[in-house]
Amino acid sequence: MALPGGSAGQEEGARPRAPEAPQQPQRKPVIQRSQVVVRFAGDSGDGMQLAGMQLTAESALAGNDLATLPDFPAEIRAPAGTLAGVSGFQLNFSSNEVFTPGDEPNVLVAMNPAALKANIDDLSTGAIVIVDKEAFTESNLKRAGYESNPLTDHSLDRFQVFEVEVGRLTTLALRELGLGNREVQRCRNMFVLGLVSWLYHRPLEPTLSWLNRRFEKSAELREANLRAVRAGYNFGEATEIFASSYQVPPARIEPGVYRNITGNSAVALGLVAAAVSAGRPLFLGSYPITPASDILHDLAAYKNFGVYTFQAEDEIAGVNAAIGAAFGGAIGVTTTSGPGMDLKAEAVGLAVKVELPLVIVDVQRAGPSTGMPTKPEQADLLMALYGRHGEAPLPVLAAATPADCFECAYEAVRLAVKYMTPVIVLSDSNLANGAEPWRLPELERLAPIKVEFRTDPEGYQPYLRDEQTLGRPWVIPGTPGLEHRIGGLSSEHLTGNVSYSPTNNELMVRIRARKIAGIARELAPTTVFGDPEGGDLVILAWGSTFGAVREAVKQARAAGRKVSHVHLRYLNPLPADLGAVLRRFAKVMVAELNLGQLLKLVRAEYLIDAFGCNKVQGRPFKVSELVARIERALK
Amino acid sequence: MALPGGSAGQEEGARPRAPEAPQQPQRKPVIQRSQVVVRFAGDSGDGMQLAGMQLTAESALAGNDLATLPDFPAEIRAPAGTLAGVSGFQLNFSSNEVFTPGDEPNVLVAMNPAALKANIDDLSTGAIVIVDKEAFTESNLKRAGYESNPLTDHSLDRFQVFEVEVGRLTTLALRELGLGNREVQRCRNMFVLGLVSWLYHRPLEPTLSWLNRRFEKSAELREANLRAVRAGYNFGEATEIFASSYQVPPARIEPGVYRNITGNSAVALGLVAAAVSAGRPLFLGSYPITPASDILHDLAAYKNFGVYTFQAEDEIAGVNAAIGAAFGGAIGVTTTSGPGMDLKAEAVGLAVKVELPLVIVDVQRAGPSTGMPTKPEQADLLMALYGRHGEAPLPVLAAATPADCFECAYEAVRLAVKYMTPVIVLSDSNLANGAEPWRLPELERLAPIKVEFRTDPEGYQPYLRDEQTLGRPWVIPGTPGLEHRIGGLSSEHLTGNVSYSPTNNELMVRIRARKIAGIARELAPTTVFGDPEGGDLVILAWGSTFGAVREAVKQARAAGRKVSHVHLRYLNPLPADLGAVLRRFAKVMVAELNLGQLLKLVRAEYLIDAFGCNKVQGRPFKVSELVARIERALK
Amino acid sequence: MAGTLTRKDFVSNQEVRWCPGCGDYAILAQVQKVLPEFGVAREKVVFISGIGCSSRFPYYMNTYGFHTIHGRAPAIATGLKVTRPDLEVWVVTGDGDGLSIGGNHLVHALRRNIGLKILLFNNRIYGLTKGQYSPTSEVGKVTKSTPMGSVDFPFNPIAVALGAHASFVCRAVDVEQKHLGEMLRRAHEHRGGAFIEIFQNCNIFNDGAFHELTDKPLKADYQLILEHGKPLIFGRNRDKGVRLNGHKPEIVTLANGASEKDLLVHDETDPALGFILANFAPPMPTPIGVFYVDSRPPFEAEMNRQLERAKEQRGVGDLRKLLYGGDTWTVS
Amino acid sequence: MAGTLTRKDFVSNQEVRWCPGCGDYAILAQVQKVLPEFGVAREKVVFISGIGCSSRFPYYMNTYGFHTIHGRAPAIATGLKVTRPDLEVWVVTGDGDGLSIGGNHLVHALRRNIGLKILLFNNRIYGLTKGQYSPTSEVGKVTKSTPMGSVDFPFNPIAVALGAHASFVCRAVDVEQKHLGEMLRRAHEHRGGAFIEIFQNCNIFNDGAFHELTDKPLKADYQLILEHGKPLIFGRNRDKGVRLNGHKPEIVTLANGASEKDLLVHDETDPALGFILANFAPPMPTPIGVFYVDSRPPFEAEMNRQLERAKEQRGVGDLRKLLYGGDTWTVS
Ligand SMILES: Cc1ncc(C[n+]2csc(CCOP(=O)(O)OP(=O)(O)O)c2C)c(N)n1
Ligand SMILES: Cc1ncc(C[n+]2csc(CCOP(=O)(O)OP(=O)(O)O)c2C)c(N)n1
Ligand code: SF4
Ligand code: SF4
Ligand SMILES: [Mg+2]
Ligand SMILES: [Mg+2]
Repeated sequence: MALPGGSAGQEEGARPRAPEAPQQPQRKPVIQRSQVVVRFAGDSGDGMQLAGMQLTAESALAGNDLATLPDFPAEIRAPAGTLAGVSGFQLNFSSNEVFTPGDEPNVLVAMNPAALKANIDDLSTGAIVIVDKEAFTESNLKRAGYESNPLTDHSLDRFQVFEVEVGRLTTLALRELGLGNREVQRCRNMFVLGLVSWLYHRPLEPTLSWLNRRFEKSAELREANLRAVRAGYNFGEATEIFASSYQVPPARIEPGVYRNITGNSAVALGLVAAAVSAGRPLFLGSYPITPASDILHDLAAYKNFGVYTFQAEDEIAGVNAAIGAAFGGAIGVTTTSGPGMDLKAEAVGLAVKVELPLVIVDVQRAGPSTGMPTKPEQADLLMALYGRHGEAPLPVLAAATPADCFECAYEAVRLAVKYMTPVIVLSDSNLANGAEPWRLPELERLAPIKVEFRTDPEGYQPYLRDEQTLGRPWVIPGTPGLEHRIGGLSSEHLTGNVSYSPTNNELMVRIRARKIAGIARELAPTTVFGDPEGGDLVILAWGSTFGAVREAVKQARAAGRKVSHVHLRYLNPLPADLGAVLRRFAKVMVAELNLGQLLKLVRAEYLIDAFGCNKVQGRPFKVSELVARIERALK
Repeated sequence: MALPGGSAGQEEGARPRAPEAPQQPQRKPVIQRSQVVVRFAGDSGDGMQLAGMQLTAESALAGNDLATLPDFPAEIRAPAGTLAGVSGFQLNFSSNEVFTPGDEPNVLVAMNPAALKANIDDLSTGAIVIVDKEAFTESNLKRAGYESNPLTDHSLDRFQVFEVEVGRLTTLALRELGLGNREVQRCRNMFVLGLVSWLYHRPLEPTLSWLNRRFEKSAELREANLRAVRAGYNFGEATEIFASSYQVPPARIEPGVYRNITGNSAVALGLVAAAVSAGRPLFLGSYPITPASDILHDLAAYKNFGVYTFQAEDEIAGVNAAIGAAFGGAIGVTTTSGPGMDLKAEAVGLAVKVELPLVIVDVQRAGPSTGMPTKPEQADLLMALYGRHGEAPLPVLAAATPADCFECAYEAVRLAVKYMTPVIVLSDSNLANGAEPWRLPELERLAPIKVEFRTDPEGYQPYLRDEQTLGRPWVIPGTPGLEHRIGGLSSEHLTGNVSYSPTNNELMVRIRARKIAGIARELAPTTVFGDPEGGDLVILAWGSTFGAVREAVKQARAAGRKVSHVHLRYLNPLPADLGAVLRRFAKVMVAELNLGQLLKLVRAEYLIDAFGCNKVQGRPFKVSELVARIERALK
Repeated sequence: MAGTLTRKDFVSNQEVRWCPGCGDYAILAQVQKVLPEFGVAREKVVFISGIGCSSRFPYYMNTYGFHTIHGRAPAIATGLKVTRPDLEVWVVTGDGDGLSIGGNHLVHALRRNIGLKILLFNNRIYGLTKGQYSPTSEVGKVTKSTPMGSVDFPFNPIAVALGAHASFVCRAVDVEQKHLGEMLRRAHEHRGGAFIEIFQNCNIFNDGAFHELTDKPLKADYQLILEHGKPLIFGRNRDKGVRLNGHKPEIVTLANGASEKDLLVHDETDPALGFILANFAPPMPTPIGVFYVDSRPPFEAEMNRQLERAKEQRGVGDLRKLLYGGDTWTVS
Repeated sequence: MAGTLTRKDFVSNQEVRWCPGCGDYAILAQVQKVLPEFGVAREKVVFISGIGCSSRFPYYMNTYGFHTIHGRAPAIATGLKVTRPDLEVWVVTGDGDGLSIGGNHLVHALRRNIGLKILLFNNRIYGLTKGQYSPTSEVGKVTKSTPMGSVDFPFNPIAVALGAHASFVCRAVDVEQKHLGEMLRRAHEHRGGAFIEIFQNCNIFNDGAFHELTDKPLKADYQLILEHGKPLIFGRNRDKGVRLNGHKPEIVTLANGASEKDLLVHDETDPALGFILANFAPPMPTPIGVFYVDSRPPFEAEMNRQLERAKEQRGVGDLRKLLYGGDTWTVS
């Protein structure tokens, strides 16, 4: 997926890639497709996420561009077989550039009736539905709330339904291993992965080598999983059930080294990379919360990089500990989601006031209050900007794609230490759990992050500012001769001593505001996808809506519409040229997963009669929705 | 002072009042003045607040319109005699309508060098300065940071300086009572109060009767204070020091029963009045914080009204306990200032989601972070609106004057129970501690507050809404047959059961938004002070800036400027006609004590190129500043 | 009415959504079993919880219920109980909800002696967020957030409650149904705040955390059931006892010369003894039952008494007098 | 350098702004007196505070200092100490700051055994906000927020710290300068987190709260100075002692037949004894000194050891390997 303003996968410069030879000879007729969307669905315990991840790896090796979307069940593990317990994973792979996980699956793999029921409405006529026939028992049907068996009541007639006895076939394949039934049933996901891999000519190597690594310590389980995946593959080829298979040729992809990455992992890596660049230890103060916890988990594994992870008693302690670490010279970071952001407000205000560097990552989820913790939304933007008492401005960045989370996390650290300020990074649960191929950055090209603690007592004052950035000097305890005190009370220009002087207070409030506004100086000019000179409509968007908006704009443009896309990474300060760019368009539509938050900012800032395209369903935009909305807007 | 849109003190309808006969015969020449601004200043322990309050009471009885501004020292009690320890109280009394405590005192009473130093720059040439000569000792001068004695170094030549031996004269007056020196010195404030009362023909009765009440239990101290105040009064008349005295005729004031009231006391009374109207107990969950603590203190004294005050372990517990009380059917309230607001965000979001009534009072102080806790600012507006994750709208009201705090608190309760929503009331430290004469409301005229708990199980659903208000039914535990569960997770329309349905979520988010927006229906049309048909400039303002803006607009209009004033009580939702009203003016200036927060809202909402008039000095606007700003804006 | 209630009356129509095998089921079952026996009308019962697997509890009770936000249940329940002392307010919380983010509200509710019945489901793990260690997890615990083992020394919830001077402190085990039922009854009957730590097995993320106390062959040797006025005896042959050596506890074998009358006799009213028992660590057995009780009056009773007293002393508040009663003047 | 420091080196240039007569002055004086004796370089010393009168402390110390927000000092100090174990980090807090809003951070810092030296200035009142009752104020206290007297049962800070299993718990009195100095030294020398409750007189809002412990004629009869290994003796004639009756303490008069060897001997390492002492209430004397010490390793040491171990086991982190090391593929 192309990053906004980035270069990976942009059409110019990308070269065709040699197609890989299929794994095993295929004898049935082969149909060419340019794009396929597969969704695996089953019980939480059915291993659907793993199957999906492996199909992703295979597709990456097959040279396709791709995007994924895991869909976890609500927080509590529901009883097996119920709708509430359904876990899904969707993969879109294509020979073209891919921007979203796809609106409608071409293939649904449903491991039980609940998985079928929860997903069938998303499919269009003619889609392939593969079900584990054996799971359609009386009791499972009842648990899923089916009155009659959909496999026999003709309700699925408009789809191509393939009933496979997954359990029995898997059991057969593993017969000789003498495993217990529970272990055998756990391999069903590999069987269906093998089957789908055959159906779309996916190379099995990534899966086979992953299984070898994963079950390094248990030869038995390794063998079982390997057999299951091969059995599924061979079943596709051997049986009469599928009349044909499909091939999706490789996409033209920018050369480089790639890996799959989720947004949460990318945040963790971006933070580590920044800390390494800065030459400072990283300190994460955090408290577990869906969907941000994995950043904590990931970082906890990087101790050999000098990464401290502190699971605090709550979010307040998490951010405050990070501030304490920053006072001591570490890269202080805190990660959370909406409810945790609420709790951090006071401490973030302190960091603004004492001007210490700090990075706050908010992986947004659907709200308000507890809301839908596993579902995405973008409704924390105004809180990021204004959710603290007093005038307490700070930079706010938003990541557009899972891989972009790396860039944003890295950039946040850079800005934080350069300007001595807290920085908020907005992600969301789409990005957090969604994966995409990430072209690895060349380390030499990462922006330098310079940390120079002042040690010279000559002329030192705690609030003596850098003329360029207006940042104050970072002096850490342990430095002889520079002992000083900071605090949340209003403080005197330069000396930092407590001061109640009215004019001094105004001076300090305005300097801090100017410092943050001044960051706009170093932002790149706004990139317009579409018609940089202007046109009928521009869609302004931010965050994880990037893919859907870009794809929709592409489709509309292909249909001749003069529509463009501007995607913001910096929500505060806004790019200096943004107003001018937007004014080139007859209409400005702000697309976001909230009730119109960036919209408010843009209207206030530029007095442009922009309008919103909004959704608050705990779901991303569908491309088709956006295309329809564009048509409506152009009427 | 005239309330925005209210009627007290408005020029039409107000009748002249018979002047009171002066207390004692005055033989010196008497000069007429239409307005006088007096400031008492001394050490924290010098009783300046009491002297100021009593002069206020006397002036009220004298029939003047008036406004006051106490100015407390920074939070920690500084050592006696230092600048940091200076406490001040300013009173503006007039025969005209008064809107502010006055820009520049005509009289400064300074009990020591520090009090002189801290205040002298606010005086204009010719002002009267009364100092306690005895306090100008070497050591006190040093403590105040004076290099030479201002009483002798001619630095005060442009003022009328009166050096009085306050200590000695008070001692003389109390000689026979045999009090210790400490007690005697404590009466110095009454001596200067007597002196100033003589100077401006203030009737002493209110002070004398207050002293009688206050020292009911100690005849000795009562006598001492009575003697001191009389001694001061007589000293003015008897000595040669003052050549003349001044008379300020009564103002034309709307008939009614009046009392002096501070904003914090008015909030407390408004809440009690609302709870009484609603027929429900009031529960305050609060945690002490400057400048909001007095609301807690006041309410703690109203237990016989069924008022529960719970001093919680922190602000989080305070608001949550209030939510719990509301769940049980009480009027749940929480009071705080900025830093405490930060901490309440998550719980307020819960109240929005579960739709329980709740009133949150934010007595704003200068920020960010700890800032200047005793000083005013209006920089919590955007936080009130957006300081929670997710889409969590709620009504926001702001009080314009101390007395208006009563109305706003009352109205907040009314809206909260009518619409089943949390409501934020914004006050600030100006209003909180400032006092003004309050024309007491006729109880029968208070808007009715109807609380009807549903008890009928027939057709009951927790989220079955009132068609008009969209509020859900308030059902309290203890009601048989209506047992139900509520919570922060996304919940189903009507049933309130936990639901992850995407479209249901959007439905609920939008219904809640519509419910709050719908409150605009019951707002009165916007009142314009000045030219309702439009003009060159309108100043839009909110909160405690009311008086200064109104006075400045009056002055500018008197000078022929076509400038008007619109003052908002409802910040969310905004009045439906506001855009139309503003558009009638060539220019719109938004005056507020922040960097432009209402300004952002107005620009976003109406796409009007409004501009700001801003100040963040922990001080109110001066009328003169605003007048100058108006001139600049009209150029 | 209240008298004729049965278990079914307390079962809501919501599907129970814990993992199969979760200890929460056993606790729910016991609560639903004993509540009808208390003779409290169903509409007078309220369950308030925070966030966590355990905090789903209110949805399954056909009473009034409020599933609030993480850690805040004791604070919300406080506001309710203070203004509505007529209600029986139960709080359900977890080791994370109640001791991590909500630790402060918990200890303050306990010291104030708010008349809440607080059930802390201690599974020594964060269940809902999928398996991070909690403030009661043992040192060295490997979880998602502690791949090299936790270095946090854990809380002992009983000791924390005693340190906060809770007025009723006890411990139960999810699967010891009868004992759990007794503890619930004791909590219900206690006039004031009751803290009940319930060991609860999370079979997904921390299976077997309390297996010594629940596995048949082991438990007799590891469980010490506290009974007021009775000597501390345990062991599958009830041949082991606890004796104080100075103020230090030690195990003695009854056969070997030590007799029952040498043994420490449990005294629920002694906070020091409660603390000694709370600190029992291997090789000492794990006590379950009531550690400590005192009978100081509950907060809400005192608070409401003040309101009553104020009414008696000053008369029921009269709004007109309040507004018009101070220093007023009349302009006519 | 460090060795030649004097009191003056630790005095900052800021004017001290407590009320004249405030107990905070005495504590400041003693801290400034003993710190130079510890031989820690001034730049290695950090004072972190929350909000309150007491929390102004850092401004007056010529060391590194951070006056943070209400209740959060232990959390901020944790982040600093964990990443900078080379620093000597002192936390200054009040009974409101540390036990009301900040209670949770305090107990978590103590259970984790973060190597902070936490001074809790207990004046049993909110000083800075002008006189509301605090979580350590006695029941019945009349303050601005409790005109009819408080109905909150107070915390006993020592018991709270013991309940949280702090590794060093002691109590001192503002005006007992020598003893206070000793306690500061003990805290400094303790390897791990130290909790010091300091009784501090707020002469403006709660004057004389500890007068029995500070007034010359009374204090000998009310103060019990704890010394490890020594019997508990007090009284102006040192003729009163404390004996255990079972596990319940009682006062005996040494003249009347009881002899020193019947007395309870203080043992700092026994948590149960610490808790017994913490709960001493009239007529028992008020103990000051060290209640409890244990020597478990501090959190920051263990945490940093994990980082070191990770580096040993996996090599110092190589960014290229980290990014490029997983499942990658190359497009060319
Ligand atoms: C403010 C906030 N922070 C974090 C979370 C995420 N969260 C929900 S439950 C939980 C911990 C649950 O652990 P515990 O209380 O032990 O309950 P269990 O699931 O084990 O029953 C966390 C961290 C949240 N919902 N809200
Ligand atoms: C979030 C927040 N809430 C409330 C306050 C107001 N406040 C400041 S200090 C304080 C209590 C001080 O009491 P204590 O900790 O005992 O310190 P002392 O002044 O007695 O030394 C309070 C309530 C604040 N600054 N911030
Ligand atoms: S995760 Fe653990 S605690 Fe939560 S429901 Fe499952 S078994 Fe129970
Ligand atoms: S108010 Fe009390 S604690 Fe605060 S400085 Fe004054 S005497 Fe000390
Ligand atoms: Mg748990
Ligand atoms: Mg205090």
